[in-house]
Amino acid sequence: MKLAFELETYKSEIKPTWCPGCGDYAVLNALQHALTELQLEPWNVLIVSGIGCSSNLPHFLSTYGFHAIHGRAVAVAEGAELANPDLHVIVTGGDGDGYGIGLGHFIHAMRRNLDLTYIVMNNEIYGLTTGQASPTSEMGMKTKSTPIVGVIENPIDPIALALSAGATYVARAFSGDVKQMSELVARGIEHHGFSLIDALSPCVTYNKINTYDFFRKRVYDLNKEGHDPGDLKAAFLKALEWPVMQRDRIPLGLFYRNDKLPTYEDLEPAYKKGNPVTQRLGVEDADEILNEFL
Amino acid sequence: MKLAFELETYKSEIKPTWCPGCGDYAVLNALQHALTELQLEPWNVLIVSGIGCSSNLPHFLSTYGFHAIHGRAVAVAEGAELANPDLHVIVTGGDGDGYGIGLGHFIHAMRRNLDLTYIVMNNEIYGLTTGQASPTSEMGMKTKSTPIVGVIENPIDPIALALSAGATYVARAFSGDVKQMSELVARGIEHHGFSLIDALSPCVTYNKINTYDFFRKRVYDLNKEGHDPGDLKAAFLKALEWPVMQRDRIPLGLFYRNDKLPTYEDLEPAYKKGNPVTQRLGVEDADEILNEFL
Amino acid sequence: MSPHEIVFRVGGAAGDGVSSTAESFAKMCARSGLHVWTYSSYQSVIRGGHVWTQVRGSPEPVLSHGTEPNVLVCLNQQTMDVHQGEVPEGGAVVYDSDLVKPDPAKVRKGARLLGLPLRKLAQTITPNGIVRNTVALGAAVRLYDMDFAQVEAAFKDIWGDKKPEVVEQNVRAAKLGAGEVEKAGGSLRFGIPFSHEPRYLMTGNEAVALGALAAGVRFHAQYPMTPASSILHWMAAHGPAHGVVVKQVEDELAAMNMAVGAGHTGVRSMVATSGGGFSLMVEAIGQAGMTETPLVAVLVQRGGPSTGLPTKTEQGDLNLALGAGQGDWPRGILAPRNTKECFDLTAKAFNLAEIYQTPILVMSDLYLGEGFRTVDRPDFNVPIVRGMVAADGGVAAGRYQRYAYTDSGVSPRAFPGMKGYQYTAATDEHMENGDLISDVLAGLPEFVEERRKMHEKRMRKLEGLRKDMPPPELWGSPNADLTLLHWGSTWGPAHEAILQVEEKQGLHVNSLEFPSLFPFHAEETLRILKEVKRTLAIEANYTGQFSRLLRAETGYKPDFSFLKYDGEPFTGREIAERILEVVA
Amino acid sequence: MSPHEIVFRVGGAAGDGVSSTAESFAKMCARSGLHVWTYSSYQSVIRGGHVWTQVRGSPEPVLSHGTEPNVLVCLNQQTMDVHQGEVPEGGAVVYDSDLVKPDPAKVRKGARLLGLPLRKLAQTITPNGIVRNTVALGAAVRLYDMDFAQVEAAFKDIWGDKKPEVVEQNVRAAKLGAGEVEKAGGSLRFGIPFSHEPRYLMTGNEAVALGALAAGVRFHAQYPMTPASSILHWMAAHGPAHGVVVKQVEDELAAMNMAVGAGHTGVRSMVATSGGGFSLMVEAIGQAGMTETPLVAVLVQRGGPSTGLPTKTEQGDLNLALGAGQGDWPRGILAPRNTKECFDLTAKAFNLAEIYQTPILVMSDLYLGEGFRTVDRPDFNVPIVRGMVAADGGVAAGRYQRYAYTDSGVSPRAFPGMKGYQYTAATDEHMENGDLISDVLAGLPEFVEERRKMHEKRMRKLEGLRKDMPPPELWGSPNADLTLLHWGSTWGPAHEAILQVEEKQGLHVNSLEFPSLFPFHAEETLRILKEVKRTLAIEANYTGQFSRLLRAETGYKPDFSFLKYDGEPFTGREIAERILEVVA
Ligand SMILES: Cc1ncc(C[n+]2csc(CCOP(=O)(O)OP(=O)(O)O)c2C)c(N)n1
Ligand SMILES: Cc1ncc(C[n+]2csc(CCOP(=O)(O)OP(=O)(O)O)c2C)c(N)n1
Ligand code: SF4
Ligand code: SF4
Ligand SMILES: [Mg+2]
Ligand SMILES: [Mg+2]
Repeated sequence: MKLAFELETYKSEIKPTWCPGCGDYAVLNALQHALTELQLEPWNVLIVSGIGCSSNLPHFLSTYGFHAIHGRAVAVAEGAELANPDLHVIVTGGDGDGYGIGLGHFIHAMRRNLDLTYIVMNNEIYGLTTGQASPTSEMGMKTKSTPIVGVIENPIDPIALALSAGATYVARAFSGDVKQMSELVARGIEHHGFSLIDALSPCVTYNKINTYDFFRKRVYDLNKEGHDPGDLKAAFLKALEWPVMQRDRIPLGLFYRNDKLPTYEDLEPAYKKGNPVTQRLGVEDADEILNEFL
Repeated sequence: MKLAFELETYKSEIKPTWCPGCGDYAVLNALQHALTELQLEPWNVLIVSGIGCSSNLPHFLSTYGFHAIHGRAVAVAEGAELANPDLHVIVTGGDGDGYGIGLGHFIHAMRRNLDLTYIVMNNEIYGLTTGQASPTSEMGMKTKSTPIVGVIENPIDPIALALSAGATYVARAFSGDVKQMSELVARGIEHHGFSLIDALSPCVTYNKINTYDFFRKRVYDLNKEGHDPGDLKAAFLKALEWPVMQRDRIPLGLFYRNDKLPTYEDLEPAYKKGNPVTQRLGVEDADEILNEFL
Repeated sequence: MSPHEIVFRVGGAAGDGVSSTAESFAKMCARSGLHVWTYSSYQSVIRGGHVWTQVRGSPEPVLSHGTEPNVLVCLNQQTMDVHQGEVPEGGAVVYDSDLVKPDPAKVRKGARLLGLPLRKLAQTITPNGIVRNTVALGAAVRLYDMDFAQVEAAFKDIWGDKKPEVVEQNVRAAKLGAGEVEKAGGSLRFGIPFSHEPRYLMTGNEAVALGALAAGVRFHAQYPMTPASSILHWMAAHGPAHGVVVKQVEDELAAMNMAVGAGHTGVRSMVATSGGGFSLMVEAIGQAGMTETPLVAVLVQRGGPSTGLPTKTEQGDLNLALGAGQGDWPRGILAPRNTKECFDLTAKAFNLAEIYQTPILVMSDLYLGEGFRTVDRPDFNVPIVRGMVAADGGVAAGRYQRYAYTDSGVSPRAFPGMKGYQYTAATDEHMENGDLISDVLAGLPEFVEERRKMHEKRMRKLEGLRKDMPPPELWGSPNADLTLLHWGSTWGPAHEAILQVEEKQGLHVNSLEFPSLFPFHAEETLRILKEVKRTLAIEANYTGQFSRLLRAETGYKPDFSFLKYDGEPFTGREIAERILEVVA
Repeated sequence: MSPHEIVFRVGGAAGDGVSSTAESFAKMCARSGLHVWTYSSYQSVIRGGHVWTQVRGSPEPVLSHGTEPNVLVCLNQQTMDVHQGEVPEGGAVVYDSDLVKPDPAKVRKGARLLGLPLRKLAQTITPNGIVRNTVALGAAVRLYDMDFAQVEAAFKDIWGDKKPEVVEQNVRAAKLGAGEVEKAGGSLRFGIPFSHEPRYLMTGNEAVALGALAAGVRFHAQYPMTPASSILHWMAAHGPAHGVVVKQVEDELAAMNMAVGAGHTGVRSMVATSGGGFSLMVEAIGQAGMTETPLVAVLVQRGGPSTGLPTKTEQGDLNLALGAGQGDWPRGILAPRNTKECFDLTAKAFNLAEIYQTPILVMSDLYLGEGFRTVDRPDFNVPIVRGMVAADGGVAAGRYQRYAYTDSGVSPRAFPGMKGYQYTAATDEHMENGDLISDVLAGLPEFVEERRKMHEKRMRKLEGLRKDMPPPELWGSPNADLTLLHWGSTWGPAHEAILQVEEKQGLHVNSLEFPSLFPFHAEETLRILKEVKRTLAIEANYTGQFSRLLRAETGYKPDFSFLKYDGEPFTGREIAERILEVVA
């Protein structure tokens, strides 16, 4: 069967500007595969990003894109999704963007269970600003901004936060395994509700600790080890494994999925009048509105 | 034994301006008791708050206070604590202030494990702005800003977030039990590291659902039921009980405490030169600094 | 001297129901055919403190809430202490005689003292005495000789069919109060003519919300903040039925960024806040300027700086609005002068935002935003102009140029969902097709040129925008000795002062007013200013922010100024006094 | 014509090590006793794109990075394509002959083409050829007849004792390059006199950090953002050893709020950012104004609007700085013109912040902040004036009045920890003792008065502050035909242009410059402007933000303007051209 949209269809004219070897290539690739698998019409997909190396991603796709300001991608995406719930809105960006400056929006969006997919290219460093500590940088890591004793803050545990905040699809992928990643992304896009994919995506230029090798030695597929994504409590315990409890084994895969909860869109009363983008403007019943003021 | 500082010592000239019956009176009271128990010198205590009914609290104490802007109390407090680690810095404020607009600072502060105590007067409503939904408002709750179908977002679970973020002292108290609250607050202040006390503090004016009665019917002391605050995983499971899992039983008490981790202050290299506030200004060794530029 | 108008003031502590009592009374006045204007003085606390509301009602159009109350209701002692000396001869002071004592030395001669056991009377109706204020209200109604039918109608309106017993209790309570007046001298015999042709009564904030609804707003994001909160409240209650997604979000950063996302998809999108919240929107509104995203931002000013005086009025956020966002980007600033303009200019803002694909600010303030005023029936039939949109349904030939260079600076928009127009909007500097200049091209000679052209394209929009913004307006006699310069809510008291000095002192004063502030109509303003004699700038802020803008744009410096920054709105009387000082 | 100065340009892709090569070269120049000025053109990407850095070195003081390079090093083809035509007669184009091909038609007559197999040569030293750029560097050193001792010294400085093998490899690589030059015609024989008295070389950002350190900063909070990041980097590496708590925090809101908290406790506190980050500080800086908390905010401008041109220069954030924060509050804005002033004015800012207990902004830009310049040895012995502090160790008699009314508007500060001075600082309007006006008292007659007094007290500080801010300075011949008006980093190119038109065209041009922008020295400026003939305002932004400020403050409108907004810094040459246009 010939596909309506080939992988190539989703590529833009622009060649990615990332450093050779950057983990973000794999994320782009995985996303393209997921879009191809789902056969989404490129004009009905909106990719929203913040600012960072990773946040350049929308330019490399042939979908619609919004390359917003640093840390606000999720909020911009929420606005777009609420205004036009028929779009497939996907948020992409970095760990600094999403777990650092954007942390508040990230958590509030999850508790809304909006039908968004958020892929965080987590390289545990600030890439575009040339190598400062990020909220996921490991304790002790020396960077341009922590040159003396290294990082002295506990890293963010995005999986645990997402579970605490009410995300209904929570996964972790690794740029070393595009196949698993595109599978997790595709299921995330399909999922009815907020899906987070924490994508471990090495920065080959500024993070000499959390390299491909570092991850290859440590990752394992939690689903293959029998984790049940329907079990929220088990998901929490898995979330704590890394980086909270230890540094040796890093679970990848689907931590949690719950399809039974209503999304924000399901509950929003305004949609009774249809998709806001396609509604006729103007007011039909001015009298009814104005009578209140008499 | 005569105390150096009586309860009265900690009271300011200003009578609290809260509505009669407001839960915040109990929090003020508990805090005064805790200060009295610990015999902290009022001039070495700095209470930082944001904006909200609850955030008026510093004015009612005879300590130093900083009544900051909405949502930024934690950040202001971090600056004060870092600049003068000899102060006892206590943050007080509302659920909107801390878990809503201030959520990012809240979580980042906890992952730093700064030696701060944060008391959130959680009334599940915006009091000062006359009754809009707060991030802890229950699903379905009708407020001025959610008048049609009620709140359609999952409430924040501050305990789970705090545990995910690395807070090392996490407790919940209730304005209906000042004794327990002042005990939890006192231990929190003593605790070496970040302590959160989520204080359920009914707003008698705008929240007609989460009343004293509502809580009285549901709260129980988790420590009396055998919960071990040393067990992080168990703490998580307790955290999820309410508001994530059910609405019937609300655990109060100490969820988690870990005294073994270093605080931010323990790790900060600048303190080798002493407390920044008392250091001599100016530079001793200009040559050493300048040689780098030759 | 009978005043022929109502100036009703009720005061008590927060929680005493002062403002709802006053609102009911205002509604009764409007239903009786009067022109109404209210002002509420309150504080940033939920219980306690001293709050009062004044309702002015007149058969003639009114321009301010007036000064001396001819009926004052004191629900507590503090109200008596603070206000008792203000009631003029012929007026009345109604008070709860069980709680409150007047000081006869302070009450003016000829003002009637009317102590009523309000709570006890109320308790004859409901044991908790909750209708206490209504007893006082009934007294006022009787004092002014108002028709009781309006009382009943107003209560029905407020509680509706759902609570007939409450309506009935209140009507009875009002009658009790009226009866007491009867016993104690009857009405004040002002002889106010009531037409009983009901007028529309609303706040500036409600008018803004209505204007937005009329213009087809479909997304509204807000975080509560005094004095903008009632926009959210009204929208949340009424918007969804009209298909408007209304969201209280986590903070003002989210509100603005969500509005940008919504605007990007093609809906009419809006935020509302006060200065503190707007401060948090500063980065994101620049993002809208750069991505050429239309949206409307309503900024209802209050007393600053910082948290300041949350419940008081000021016009101190103009510098903030002018400077919001790093770098230069094209913005429009509208400043409604009155309730009607809150409706009209908000509706207009949506058109301008979409025509010029850039954020339009609507700046009002607490006095205008929260005060109730009667207005003519707003015309919902506002023109809806959506600006240039790429051939809908068609497919772009070659790559779509979202930011195509045009003479007007405006390029046809496409919305996500339109097949063949895919592009990425970016806050980095970009080319016509949206591709970045900043990432690998910045600094190369041809892209230095590209940047210049794109920046000029964006900024060129200001020329068209200026032409479409309402120009300055000279109001009053053409050959005046003095011209007042002002903006926003000062309109009412300024006009009142002009009429007053004309009537009383025979002075000719007019006023030059600015329903739009940016882009500034410099030429037009200068042309007008060349014709006027002397000028007095009137602003509710310390540094004269508008006067600075005027001078920056035209070089013109007002001869005199009257700056007020104590949180209270201007009154016609004090402006008149300042006029006299200046022309003396 | 031998130029007697070095204008060295090296270009390649991001990741090619262009800027570190240029930095090493700049260091060698400075060590050789030259005055140095660099400019780096780069993009917002980590690998790829086209980046180049120019290093100008001269025995005479320099005022810009110059224009045409007399040695150009091309590490890739694009550099050749873009720059080959710029090397004048007598200069040389060095390039990697295995990768890069010149276009003889584009290379100017008399420019020497020096193709070297850079990578291959480098691979003779290390297999990965990592020292490739150093080979080219060595060639340049030889072309300019520089002393090889400085090369070795510079490398030792950079890699220190820790990596002697790296130093040794680089020295060998440089010698290889020099040897190749020898074979191909030897040096360019510019005859530049090298004094070998080393000069201090630093960026404006480093000078800011040094100034802060000298002034006793003890808390620095920052979130990385180009072009301000290097302040954080320097501070993080050097601050803690001097007792400075240096924190990269979660966002700029946190940075400013933490700085407020730190300033409140009595330490000297600071933030640094660029326009986008400053936009996020807008609410919190107003908080510092209201609570009267001293702090220093460094704003290093880049190309806007929004994310804009992150790696390009602009002076487009003045409106933002002037309007930051709702309402009126007293702020000071300093604008260093050069590297020395980055040090001096930052140090001064701390004194002003503490004397006036309010935030002081230091505004610089990418060109000044990131460019390396030689300076005289900064004098760390800066005066430290901490302003009024409540009797330390004593106990306040009665309740301490943190915000006591004073003529200067400044009230004695107390710090948490001082016994007996406890008070609560509040962002709500407050009384002398810090108690709130806003919560139960606002609107009561005596508190309307109190508010007015407190607001006036705060704003009164501007008078003293103005006197203490550096006044405008008229530079150049007293009776000029044209006066340039400018601020910030335009200083260098403007002076260069003035000297140029004086020398070449015999024109008399001077310049009026503004090391402080707010509070504005209106009287002094007008006094000077009355004496000058015609004026040309030069600004790196679209709308002439400084000219607007000037006009708002004085009514004066410059006769001509030269606005540049393409992200590139002004060059002396283009200013000179504009001068000629204007006086023609
Ligand atoms: C308000 C604001 N602050 C700072 C910046 C500068 N900045 C750009 S990208 C970035 C961080 C990038 O890190 P991350 O989000 O992890 O993305 P990465 O480059 O690692 O993919 C920062 C701090 C900005 N653009 N805006
Ligand atoms: C930036 C900003 N946005 C909004 C406000 C208005 N505001 C003041 S208090 C408050 C919320 C209060 O709720 P909470 O923090 O829960 O405190 P409570 O009054 O319930 O104790 C809001 C939204 C503000 N002061 N500043
Ligand atoms: S700097 Fe790091 S994150 Fe950025 S493109 Fe290069 S490898 Fe990727
Ligand atoms: S409104 Fe609610 S939170 Fe505020 S003082 Fe009253 S009871 Fe307390
Ligand atoms: Mg990153
Ligand atoms: Mg609350």
